[in-house]
Amino acid sequence: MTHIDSKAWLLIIAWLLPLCGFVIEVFAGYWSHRCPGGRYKSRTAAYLAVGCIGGGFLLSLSALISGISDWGLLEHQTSHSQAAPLESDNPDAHATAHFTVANVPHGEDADTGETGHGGGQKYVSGEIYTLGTFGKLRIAIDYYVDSLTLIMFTMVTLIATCIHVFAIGYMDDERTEDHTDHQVHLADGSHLHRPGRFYLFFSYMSLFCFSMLGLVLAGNIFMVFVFWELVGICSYLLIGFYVERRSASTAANKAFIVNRVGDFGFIIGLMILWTSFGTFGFKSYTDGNDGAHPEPGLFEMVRDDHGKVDVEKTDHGSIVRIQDHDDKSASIPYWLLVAAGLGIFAGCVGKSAQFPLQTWLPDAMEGPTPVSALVHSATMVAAGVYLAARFFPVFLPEVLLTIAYVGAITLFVAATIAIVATDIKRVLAYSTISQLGYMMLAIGLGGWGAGLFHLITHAFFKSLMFLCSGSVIVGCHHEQEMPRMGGLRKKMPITACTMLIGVIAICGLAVPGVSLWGYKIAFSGYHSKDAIVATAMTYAHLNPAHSLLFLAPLVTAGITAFYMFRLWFYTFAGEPRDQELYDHCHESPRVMTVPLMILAFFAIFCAVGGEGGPLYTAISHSETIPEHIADSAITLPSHKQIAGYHQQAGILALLVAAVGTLLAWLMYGVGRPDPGIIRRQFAGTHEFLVEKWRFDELYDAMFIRPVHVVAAWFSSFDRRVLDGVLHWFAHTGVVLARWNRWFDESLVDGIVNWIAVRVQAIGQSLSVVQTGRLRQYVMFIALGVVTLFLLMFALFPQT
Amino acid sequence: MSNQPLFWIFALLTCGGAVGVVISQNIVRMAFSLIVSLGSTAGLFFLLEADFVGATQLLVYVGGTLVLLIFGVMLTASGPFQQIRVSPGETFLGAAVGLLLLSVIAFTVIDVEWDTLNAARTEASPGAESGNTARAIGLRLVGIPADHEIGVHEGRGGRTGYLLPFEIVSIHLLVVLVGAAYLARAKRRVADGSTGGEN
Amino acid sequence: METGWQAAGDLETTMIPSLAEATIRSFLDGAIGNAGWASLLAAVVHVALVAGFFGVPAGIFIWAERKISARIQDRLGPTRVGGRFGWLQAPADGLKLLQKEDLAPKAADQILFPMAPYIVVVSSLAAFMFLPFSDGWIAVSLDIGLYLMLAVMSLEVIGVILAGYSSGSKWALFGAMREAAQMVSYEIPMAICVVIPVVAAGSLNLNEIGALQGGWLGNWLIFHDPFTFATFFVYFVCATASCKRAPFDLAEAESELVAGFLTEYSGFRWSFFFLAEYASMFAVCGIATLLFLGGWHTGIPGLDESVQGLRGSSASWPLSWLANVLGFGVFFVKSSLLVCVQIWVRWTLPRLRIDQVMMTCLKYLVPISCTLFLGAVIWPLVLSATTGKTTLLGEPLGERAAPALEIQADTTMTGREGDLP
Amino acid sequence: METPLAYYLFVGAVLFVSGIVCMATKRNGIAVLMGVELVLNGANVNFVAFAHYTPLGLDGQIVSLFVIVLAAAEAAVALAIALNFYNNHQTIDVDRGDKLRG
Repeated sequence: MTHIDSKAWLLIIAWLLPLCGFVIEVFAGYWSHRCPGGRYKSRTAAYLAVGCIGGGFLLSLSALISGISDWGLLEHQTSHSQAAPLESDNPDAHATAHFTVANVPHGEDADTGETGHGGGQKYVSGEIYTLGTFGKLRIAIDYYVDSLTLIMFTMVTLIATCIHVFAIGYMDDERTEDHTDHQVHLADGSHLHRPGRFYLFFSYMSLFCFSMLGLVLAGNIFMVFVFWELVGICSYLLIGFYVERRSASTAANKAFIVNRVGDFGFIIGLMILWTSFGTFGFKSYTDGNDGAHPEPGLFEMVRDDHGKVDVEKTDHGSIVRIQDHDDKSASIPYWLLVAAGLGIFAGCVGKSAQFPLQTWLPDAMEGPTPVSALVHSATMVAAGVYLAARFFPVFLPEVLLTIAYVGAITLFVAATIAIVATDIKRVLAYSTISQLGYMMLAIGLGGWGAGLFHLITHAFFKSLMFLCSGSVIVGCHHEQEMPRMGGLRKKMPITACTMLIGVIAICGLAVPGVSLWGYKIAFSGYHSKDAIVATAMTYAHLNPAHSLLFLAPLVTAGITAFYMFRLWFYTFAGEPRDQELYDHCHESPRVMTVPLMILAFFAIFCAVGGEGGPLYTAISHSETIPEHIADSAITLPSHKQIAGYHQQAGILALLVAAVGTLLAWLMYGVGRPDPGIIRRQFAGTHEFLVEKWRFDELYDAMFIRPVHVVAAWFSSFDRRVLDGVLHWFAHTGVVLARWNRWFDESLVDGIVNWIAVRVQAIGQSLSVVQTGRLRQYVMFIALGVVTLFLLMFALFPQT
Repeated sequence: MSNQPLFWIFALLTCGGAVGVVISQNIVRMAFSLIVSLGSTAGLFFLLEADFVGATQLLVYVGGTLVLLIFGVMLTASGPFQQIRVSPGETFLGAAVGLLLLSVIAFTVIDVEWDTLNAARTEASPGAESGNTARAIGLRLVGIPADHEIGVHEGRGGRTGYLLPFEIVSIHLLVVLVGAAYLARAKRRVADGSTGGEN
Repeated sequence: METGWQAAGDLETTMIPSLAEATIRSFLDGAIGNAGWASLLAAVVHVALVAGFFGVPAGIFIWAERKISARIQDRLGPTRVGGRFGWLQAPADGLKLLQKEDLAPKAADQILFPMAPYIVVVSSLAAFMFLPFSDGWIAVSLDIGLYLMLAVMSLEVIGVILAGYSSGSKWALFGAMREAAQMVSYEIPMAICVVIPVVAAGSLNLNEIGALQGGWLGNWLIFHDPFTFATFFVYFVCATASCKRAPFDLAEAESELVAGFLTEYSGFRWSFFFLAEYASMFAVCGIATLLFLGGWHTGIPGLDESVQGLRGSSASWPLSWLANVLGFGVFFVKSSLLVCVQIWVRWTLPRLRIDQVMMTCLKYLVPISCTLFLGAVIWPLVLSATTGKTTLLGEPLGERAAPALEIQADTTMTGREGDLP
Repeated sequence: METPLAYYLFVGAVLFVSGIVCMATKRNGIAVLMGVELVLNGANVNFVAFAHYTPLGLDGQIVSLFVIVLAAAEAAVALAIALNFYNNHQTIDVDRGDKLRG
């Protein structure tokens, strides 16, 4: 390990801190938590975990600040600053201007990419440790740090810190030697009693943070895969935290198995990439190669410095020239690269719960709420989006189109299901899926920055809402059904208030046309969703065949607003529906509300300035802007083009969201039209949605039943044929053994026994001499001596 | 000077004591006979000009026998003059075997021509008449062969000593003493309250 | 010292096995003319002399014990028998005991019971054979004289045990067993204590050890080094214990065991035990005198040298005889003073318990004596390394062994037959 | 005239045979030990006699010294064994020790 950049150092330490925490907690946790005499265990494990992740946050923050100063992350990229006057007074002019250059796409943006690269590398990459070299294959622990990594690190550690602190309060009832799980009913009607697993929870959380940070830090796709799986394991452990609950263990299994499907594609992608490119690395090392020509990474091989993919047509179909490679003629078939991209994306689909693998995420809400907040909304599911974004340079237009459609379908399907869900956490879960669909859509549409922008903002407000729901659940004594709540804002004002902030943020509501010190009055969600919708609108204009990709997010924006406000009105507004629940309800302690307020702050302000703001600017420094591929049917929108549609898209989205909000207020705030009547009128649709578009049934029919049939067939084959052969062998063995036994018993044993009997007889006859009497022995000696002498005299006389 | 009468006295006492040990049935009388026999043997050693061996015989063997005596008294203390008799047949058998052995050894002793050895000895060491062998033995034990008879014999080398056996025997003695003390240690019983005094 | 050293240094003369034998036997040889008879007669004379040295001091000490104990107890003691001081008391007692009936209990072992006193008295008497009363006045002068003397004295306890056992009485048996345990235990520190001056002197020959300490007081082995000084007192304690003297007289503790192994004895046989006890007191004190207190030397610088000068002129035997008589007187006075100390201790200190006796020996005296031995061995090495001398006060004594060693080493190196002792 | 060597050897033989017979006929464990002592002494007499009468010189005496020392050691161990035997059997009759097992 030669030289490692200071930012990388900071991140590596921030990455390893939770691992230390995990090791200490998991090995020493149980004992450290015994208090002398008291039945309560101490909070040491939680403090340790919070300390680790908080330290990680501080380190990440310093790394981010260092990155900002080193790379100038807050400065707009040269051509951007002029070409993207975001809130320009004259949007039409821009729009027309950009339509004219649409035929010659990305002329200016290509320069941007060049300057982005040429103006000093804005990433650091290097090796921490080589695990092994197997021929050409080199497996190492690498790091790859660019602005995206820095921001992801900061975001993950910040949210994780908040959630850890929140969890101290949420998991408090686990801090006992005798915890009663009221949701597990034993055969005798009683509830399960078990020791509290307070320390275990925090050790899992620490392991999760370690894995997630490792995933973000990874400098090669193999390491990404390793941590990808580690994240999956943590998810499995945390979903199944209440392992005694059947639903929890089933959900954990489901999450794990569904993820395997995606990972299968991931592995295929990995294999294609390795066989074709011979490396797993993202980009060449900047650290540690002392002047030598760095080994090129995947991104550099696929695209040149201008983001151009070198496609050639040959007799056997299109091929892609591998660039920056020793062998100038090295190439990869076009379709194979597409397959690799689809494979990688399949992994993202599984992890980010995209259609058609979205079914596991709602079930994952069986885990404790902080887990839902951290793992299943803010970070882990975002890992899929992160990977899709990270691998953006490798994705060819066909792949991007697939991504876009998957995202569009997902966001719509999930949003529709969320309308009818009644469990507060499930509403949020479907909302998460839907929002992840937005991000995927954005990436697929070429709105790389918009997708990641939304990833960050969504992480903040979604974790905020989950923690709010956790606060509600704790306050209502583990009641999650919204129909039993209502009017809680009086009982838990802070929660209600912060939740409202989150809801407004996700709905993308804003005050149109008014700005304060040059900034729009809007929460973070408005900016990011606006960016996506604008991208989609531009895309739809450029590729009219794919207009659906614009309509879906637009409509869903309204649906989102509807179901989110439905949730808020259901829970906090109106009159209490269950008086008893209401009476026992209480506001959560400070340890839980303070993280809420911190997250609320970020949910409001993290995206301030929108696409001109610091967050988006910093993210965009990592962007690879793809150059148009010659005979591709798809034209990706450029930044300039998008900027032209921004105004329109913003107004449209706001309008739709406002409609959704209004509808929600009418139905659930005012109660007119009565939701019950609507439900009855659209009973079929409602049932269809309640059953989650019958995906589970579909999978049951498509996969599970056929598998059962095939398995039954194999089982009968096993029983009839294989068992028969085995039985025949066994029978023959028995016959042989019988004969062998006869041989052993009669012949071998006969000889041995005969010898033994002889020996025993001799011994018996000799044992008469062995009296144990000392005096006789002495006598024998004397007699023996005399006999010897006499023999000697007799045999050798006169010698 | 003629030592014949002294030899006869000591020899008779030695043999008589030994036979007394065999014949006697009382353990203390046996021990007394043994002391007589061993003491007379020491006398024989003095006659053979082995003063140091004789003195050691007195000190060590008599000390050892003393302990034997104590044990004999202690372990047969259930009756004041307890005797464990053997059957006359056994006694006769033992005597017969003993006589047979004695006759064999006596035959051997008589059968050998000892005079040649005697002659060799008189030639080899004309002046070793003094019994003051203590210093020579001591030097020999620490590895300095001061005995002129041995020192000059060819094939033995000039440095014949017994330092190593001496050390080995010393360690051996120590080990044996510790071991014996361990073997014979008192098996302490748990003291009941009445005997809890100073001891 | 000069003369003494010269006498000791002249190996050929001092290493003659028995000086006194030589004189008496040569005298008789000249008178009778038959060597065999002469040596027999000389042996008889020696035995008579030794018996005299054995009996007379014992008698004196029996009387002295009575007088001293009486004085300690504020009495007069015997005053009538034989005149002023009752000096005939001991012979009178002996006479009385001789007249008594020789009793033996029925339960006693009829062979061992009468024999036990003889063993005691013979072993006690035999010890005197190796004790030089003056320069050359020794019955058998051996290189291992001290060793043999200790060996012979240790035989005494066999008689005691036999006496205790053969009496057929439990008191006697108890006493004998106690005596055995005590003797066997105390022999260990006593032997170690005896070895310490032997190391300093470099010889086991009591006559040589005595002769070495001539000159002046500083040459006495007790002043040889601090360790020998301490050793003297340890030895004295052990010696007292090995004589069964109070406060170590557990074998005959009247208050518990009637009279211990003496219970069944009376008359003549009883007096033998008594005689042997006082004789061995004198013997151990004689050893102490010889080993530590300069033997027959007065310790006064001029006097010792002139007396030694008388001895050196062996031509005129009456003069050397006179010198030896003087030496005997000095030796006797020193030993008697030590005996008187033993008597004094007996009438002053109360008796110990048997476990205290054993503990004193095994827990204290043995470790102390071992430490002293170690110190005495290291002392001359340290001293010669620092000051160049091997003693502080007197002339170096241990060098006596050095020339002999050198000669022997030469013999071995050259293979030449040396004329060695 | 000097005593012939054979006389000493005969004395040694008598000691030796007495020891053997003592071991063979006595049932008392202590007596058996005494027999052992006698046997060793018979050997010692031979050693010292040979040392005196042959060119063996001091070697014989030294070996006999070793024998004496080792006999003392043997006696110590044997007595300890006898004591244990007595503790276990309440007797020192060696014929009672014919169990051939713990």
